[in-house]
Amino acid sequence: MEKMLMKGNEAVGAAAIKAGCKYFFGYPITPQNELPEYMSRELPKNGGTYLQAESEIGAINMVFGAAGAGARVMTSSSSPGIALKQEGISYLCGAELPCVIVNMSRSGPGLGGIQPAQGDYFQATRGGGNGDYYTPVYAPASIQETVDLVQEAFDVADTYRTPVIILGDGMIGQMMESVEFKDIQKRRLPQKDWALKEHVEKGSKKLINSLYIKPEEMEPHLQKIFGKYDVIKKEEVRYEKFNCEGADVVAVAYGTVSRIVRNAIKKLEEDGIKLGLIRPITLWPFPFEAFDEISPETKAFLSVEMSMGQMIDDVKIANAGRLPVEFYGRPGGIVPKPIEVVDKVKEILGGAK
Amino acid sequence: MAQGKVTFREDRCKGCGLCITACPKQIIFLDKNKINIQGYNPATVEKMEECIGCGNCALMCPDLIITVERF
Amino acid sequence: MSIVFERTRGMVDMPLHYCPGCTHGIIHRLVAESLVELGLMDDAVCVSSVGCSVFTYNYFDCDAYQASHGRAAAVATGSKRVLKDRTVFTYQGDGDLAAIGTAETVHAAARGENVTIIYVNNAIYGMTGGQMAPTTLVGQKATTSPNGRSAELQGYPIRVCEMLSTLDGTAFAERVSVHNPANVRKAKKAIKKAFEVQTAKQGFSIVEILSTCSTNWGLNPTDSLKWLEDNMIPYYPLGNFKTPEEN
Amino acid sequence: MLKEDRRVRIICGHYGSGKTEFAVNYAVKLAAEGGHPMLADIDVINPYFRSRERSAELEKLGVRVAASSTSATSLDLPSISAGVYSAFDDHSTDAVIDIGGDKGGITVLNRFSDHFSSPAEYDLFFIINAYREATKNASQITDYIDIFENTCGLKVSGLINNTHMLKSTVADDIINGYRLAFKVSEKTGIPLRYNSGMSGLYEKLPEEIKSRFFPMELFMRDDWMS
Repeated sequence: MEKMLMKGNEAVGAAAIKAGCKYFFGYPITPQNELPEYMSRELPKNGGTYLQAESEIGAINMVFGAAGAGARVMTSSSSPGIALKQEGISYLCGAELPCVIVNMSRSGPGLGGIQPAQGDYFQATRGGGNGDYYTPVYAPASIQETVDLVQEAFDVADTYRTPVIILGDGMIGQMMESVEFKDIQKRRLPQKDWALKEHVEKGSKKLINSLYIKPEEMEPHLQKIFGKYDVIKKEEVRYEKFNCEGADVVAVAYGTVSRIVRNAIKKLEEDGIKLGLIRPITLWPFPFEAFDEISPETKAFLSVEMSMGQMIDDVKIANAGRLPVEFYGRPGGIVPKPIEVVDKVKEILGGAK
Repeated sequence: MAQGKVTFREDRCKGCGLCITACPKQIIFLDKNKINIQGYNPATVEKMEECIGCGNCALMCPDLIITVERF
Repeated sequence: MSIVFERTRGMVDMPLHYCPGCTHGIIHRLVAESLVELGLMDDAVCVSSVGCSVFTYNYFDCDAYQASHGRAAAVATGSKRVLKDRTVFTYQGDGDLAAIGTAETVHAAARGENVTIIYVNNAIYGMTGGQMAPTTLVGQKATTSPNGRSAELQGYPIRVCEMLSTLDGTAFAERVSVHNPANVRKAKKAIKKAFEVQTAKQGFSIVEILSTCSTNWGLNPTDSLKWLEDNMIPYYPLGNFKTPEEN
Repeated sequence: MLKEDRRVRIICGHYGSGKTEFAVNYAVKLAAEGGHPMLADIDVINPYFRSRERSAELEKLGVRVAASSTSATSLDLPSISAGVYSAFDDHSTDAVIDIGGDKGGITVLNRFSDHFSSPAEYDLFFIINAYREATKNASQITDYIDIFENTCGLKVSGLINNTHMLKSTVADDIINGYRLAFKVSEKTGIPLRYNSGMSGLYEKLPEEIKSRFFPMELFMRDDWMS
């Protein structure tokens, strides 16, 4: 496929179809509507089914039904809609069902606003539903990366029997960029022998379930799930480290904000200041290892977020008290300008060098 | 009139008595002299010769413990 | 000597967890017998709900899901869209279906989702201890309507079959009861018909079965049957509300 | 050059083709040429990247902006301002109407149908970007044009080749788009009105494109965007 221009939301749809997604259960909410619209148009052409649910809750439970039947399935929403899906996400985790859930996040709490925000970091990485669970969370920073990660997400979901979240801020959903559909490295995926099949094998009653009423059964169930999490933490952590060697300050930023930080890096270079960037691509598992090697020149970490400060908690855990951890955030739907980051870095360093 | 025979899977009986209400011959009763392994008085029939094999008792049994035969 | 009645092979041979005299057991049996007699048992997919019937998946000898509270119709939708040739049914109580799951139920019906809903209405929340249900009768006492349900304060009970039969997507809706052998026979006919509607891909089918709750009604099992007949049937009239036209 | 166009210029196209960027540039240029431009943003499709986000800048450059009846630029209610009527009714304005993408976008135009006066007053410009999935070849584009014309009852009166790859656009991209737009023009008889592109690319273009080149500045994309 040649290079073309795509809006983030439609690129997610195209990537999902390329990854073999056959079912999509949607519900409208800004700023992700182009995705269900794209799927309603394109999935039937590719032998799939698009269904608009009565609510986000309906949609995520339809995902539960389809995932339990072994299908590659996706749903998407934006922040308040993802909040509604949390019940279902918890059940999907409990029943170990693979699926991909897209959040093109906007500002909150409450109805918030429709402009891009990163206030769903906690919701995505700490589990917004009940109980002990995590979900792998990918945070793409460009439409090309979105296309690559969506395809990867389906494989990761199937490999570990877990829901996987794509956390793009609204800007990733709405922005237009050039993309190319490369054939991604396919994983060797396990058979879905646990799933309900169209043709029943006699004497093999299958159950899709998250209910373990006896504590002595629930505990090993959770230990098994967390065993998988240990593997995910070892195998699936992804991040990018840029310009960190000898950096005066190392910024930590994901998604759209990481692009702004890159721009700030260039601007700061003109003033002789070296700003590094750690860009988590997986928010869970968080790339703690990226913080292991810090140059002696580095004076502080700077978490830059489109929120009041959520990822900063993980940055502090990763930093383990070694350096000051500073914060710059624009919440509420405001996209920070590179110059604001430049000014913050200069402030940390006590003015221009 | 047809002759019937009912068999109770006694250990599964919960002694709820719904079969008693359904029996047109009123021959089922809870055996107060007996306690099953669950600790209930199980349902039983003494005058089996009066059973007509209608199956009503089994229809009303919520625990699927009744088998009905007719001859 | 011939066997007129024996345990259906559609149910796993294990004791049911229901209280003595709870008519859930009768309804389970009718569902299993219907599926076996229609030759659908092996292909069936049961979606269990939350409420007293939460363990339904253990009892039916077929594949199953355990759905979250109220969402069984949505789970069934997702499942049936993938497993188009299997017989997908939910088994839900009145709290699950007619309170928290109202939206999922109404919209599955409106879409004409080709699934069968087995809806057990006993006018009370059994699992959580006898609270007022969306189907609790006016005047009926429950732990959250201690003086009896008041229409002024708590509104009116929902007649699900009547409501759903107004929707074009609903192909079959019938209300039955299991308070005596004659009605148990009729209930089975309705359940069988509902599954046949699904097999014929005619759309959404629901059977509402009036059921008892001796424990939370505070009546012995025999008196419960009588209470159902005297109090529930007048408000929830039995009968067919919708059936596909024969062609 | 722009004054040769008809008084009400409606900018339509596949979403993501660059309609808004073109509309904003067009209005600014009209102001510079001494016109009285009014930019009516009736995009109810996109929540971001709408011309109303740039109202303040545009007003400074002499462009009147009418969009939503609410003052918030970031609202996803349609709430079209009644001020948009003046684009149609006030014959002293040079109107530029920026609509949302695709059929959904052009459908909105119908609610103004009783304000359409003589067809001679309208230009319906169709934006072509050859790098968009649904407008890669001539038959896809003519299908789009048919759907648009049937939806709003107006005829597409001009094609705009706005083929680009954002900031990485090179002259060849514009040339490729020109060939495609030219083919559509031959097939449909609709004139190719402009070839738009970043002003810096002008020197690298062949003469036939230069003559109808519409130089653009990026109003809608922040400097960190690609």
